[in-house]
Amino acid sequence: MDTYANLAALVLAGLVGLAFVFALYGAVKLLAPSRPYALKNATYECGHDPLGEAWVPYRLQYYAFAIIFLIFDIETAFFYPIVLVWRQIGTLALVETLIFVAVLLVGLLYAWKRGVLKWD
Amino acid sequence: MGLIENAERPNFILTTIDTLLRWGRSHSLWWCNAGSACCSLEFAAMGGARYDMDRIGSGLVRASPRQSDVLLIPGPITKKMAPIFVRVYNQMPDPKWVIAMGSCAISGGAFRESYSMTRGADTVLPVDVYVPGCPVRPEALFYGLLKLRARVRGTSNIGLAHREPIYVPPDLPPEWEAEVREFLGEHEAC
Amino acid sequence: MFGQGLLKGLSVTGRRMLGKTECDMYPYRKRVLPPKSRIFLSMRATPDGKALCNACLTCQQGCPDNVIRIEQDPEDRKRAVSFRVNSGRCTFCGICEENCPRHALTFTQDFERATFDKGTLTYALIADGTATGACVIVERTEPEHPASAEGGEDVG
Amino acid sequence: MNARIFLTQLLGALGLIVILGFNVIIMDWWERKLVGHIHRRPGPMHTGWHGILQPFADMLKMLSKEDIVPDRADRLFFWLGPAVAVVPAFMALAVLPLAPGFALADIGNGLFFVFAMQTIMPFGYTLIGWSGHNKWSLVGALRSAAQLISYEIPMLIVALGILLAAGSARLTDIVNAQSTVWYAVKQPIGLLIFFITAVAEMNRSPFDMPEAESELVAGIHTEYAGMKFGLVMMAEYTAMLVGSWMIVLLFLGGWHLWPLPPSPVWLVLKLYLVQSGIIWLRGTYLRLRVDTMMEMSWKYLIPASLANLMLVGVLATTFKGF
Repeated sequence: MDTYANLAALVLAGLVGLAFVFALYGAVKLLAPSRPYALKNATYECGHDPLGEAWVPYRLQYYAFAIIFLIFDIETAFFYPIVLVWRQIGTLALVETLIFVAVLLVGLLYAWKRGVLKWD
Repeated sequence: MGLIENAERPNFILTTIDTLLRWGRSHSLWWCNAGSACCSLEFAAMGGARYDMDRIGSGLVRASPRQSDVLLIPGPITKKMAPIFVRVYNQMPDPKWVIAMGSCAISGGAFRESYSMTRGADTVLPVDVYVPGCPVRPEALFYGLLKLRARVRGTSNIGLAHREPIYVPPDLPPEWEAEVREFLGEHEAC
Repeated sequence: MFGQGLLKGLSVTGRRMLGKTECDMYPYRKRVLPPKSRIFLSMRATPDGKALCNACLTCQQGCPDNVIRIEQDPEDRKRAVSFRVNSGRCTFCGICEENCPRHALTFTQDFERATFDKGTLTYALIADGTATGACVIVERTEPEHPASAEGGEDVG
Repeated sequence: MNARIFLTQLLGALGLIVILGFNVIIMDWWERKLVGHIHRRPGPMHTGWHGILQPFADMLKMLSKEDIVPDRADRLFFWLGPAVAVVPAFMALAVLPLAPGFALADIGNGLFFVFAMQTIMPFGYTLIGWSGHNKWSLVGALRSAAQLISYEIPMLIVALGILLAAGSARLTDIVNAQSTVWYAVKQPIGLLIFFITAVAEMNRSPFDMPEAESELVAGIHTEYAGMKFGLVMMAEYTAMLVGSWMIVLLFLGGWHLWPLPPSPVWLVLKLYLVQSGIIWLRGTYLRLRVDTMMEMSWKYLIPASLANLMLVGVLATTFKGF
């Protein structure tokens, strides 16, 4: 029961936040002048004619970072339960986490050595 | 839509809202600095500790014209730059104002006789406030800003869209130069 | 030590943050400008309200920006009918003041000239032969540089 | 679930809106004031008493400013972007307690709910930057995404150290575990790393890569005018509130101030002290370059945070009272 109430509260908070944002949009619709024309709605490129497309393919490096991020993010998800019951397990938890972190650090070092972490 | 601008005639509610909005607008005029010449430095001095335009809420110089209210022309406009200024002005959201700062922006100043200069910002843009000086003292620009604030606060916006659009976008002609010359003929007097 | 500079920066800004501000509060208090600052032109006059200008046109000819327009009286060439200054073009270089053989032109320190109308930037120091409100009535003083008062003609 | 609980929760959610609005207004004014004093100028002065009405004037101006949607922009995402940035930050506020158990939803996984919501923020920023069809804002969006995911990891790992010490992910329990000694004293390295990463997660200077004015015109919100820009600012201030609230709850003892009885007053006081500290940083430091910033996270903060976690683990295994 309590869980459901909390869940409902969170959903409600999200909806109220959304309603707040759209209420502001509505107020802008009411109060603000609106005189669109082609020159005004053109893309701003420091006063020049917009040149070409903006939605272009971008660098692969972002992808490499995303992959490493995923690895570490999942790692924290794995850590989460063991950390919560750390005191009950004791030394065993410490040894296990140390091994896990060592494996991860090897991966990070590998990426470092391959130059993935260098942003240029 | 525009509740205020498209109103047929003023009534109590509209005038109250309009007064509130005018108060808000006049107390938060954000800049778009076109930075075309040296008066820009005096403008920077106005943001500094001695004069501090942030006192009256105009302290933010936005990099993008989309978020600014006042376009500052702190110097001469070359004929080559004129279409760019016009485009930047057009891409600012309404309501918007222009301040011409210094002799070059008012009439061409020392570069008046040059083949490559427009003679003043008002040949290409609808200037609201002219601030004379060479360079303009920060206080003088501050005074111009205060005048602009007074005008923003004092001008009713009700039914403005019916009377006239705030600014008719100039069609940028291919023969830009000829257009500017035509303008110059009208403004030669002053 | 690592991070020493970061802490030093924080301490500097922290002291600034707690210290006094250095603002002039412009519209409420006005700063006394330096005595030589050149802002807007005005015409000196004799105690009985006559302009000192004798329409010699030195200032108009010396002006690099064609700011000054003087109209001479056709009968009395030593009398200006109108003396107009277009401050929208002026670069405040001060050549007119230096050139003036009678020291009739001075610069005021009145900077509050921002306007909505470009036309009002042109103002008359002399209109219809009489000095206008832009004049500053002062006692006739001895010329500071007697040498320049002699030649008068073609200095610029 | 009955109507009474529903009404209470609705009132609570509206109260959160009030907190959000109050915080944005206070911080807008306070930031300009504080940065002004760092520059030895008074900041907003003539709009109300010491410029206190300045945020209202800004708000009214933004509301009455024309709302431009560029022709080539992706209209749906252009509208949705600010909402995606504001709403998760707002939902994170719902689980942050003001007093023991006094939150809209004091859930058992509060800490991780906040982190989950903070992970949605990069989506919002990326949408904002991408949808405008502008080159500057696209670069800003990509930088923002890369920065936010990079600083997410050390933040999470440091928070794991807190979980380890507290043994619970409920935020109320974590704060109550610090009734005598704060975790700031027990895990100072953790506090340092968490503070740095929290500032980076809020996109505040010196880590404000997404809106680097000197390089990208106005960064992700180059095309955003009027109130949409105001919403982006609101998202930033709300993220700042959430981030500093997390710092206060996890490290600075929440509502506890040791010799004095616990009270929400201390929490609010600490909250605004931390936010003032962040503004102080903004007034002091220069913006980091994008490559140094990324390398700082991956090469220094992540190994340091892992070392911190292991240190806390060793200490917790050795000393029972830690």
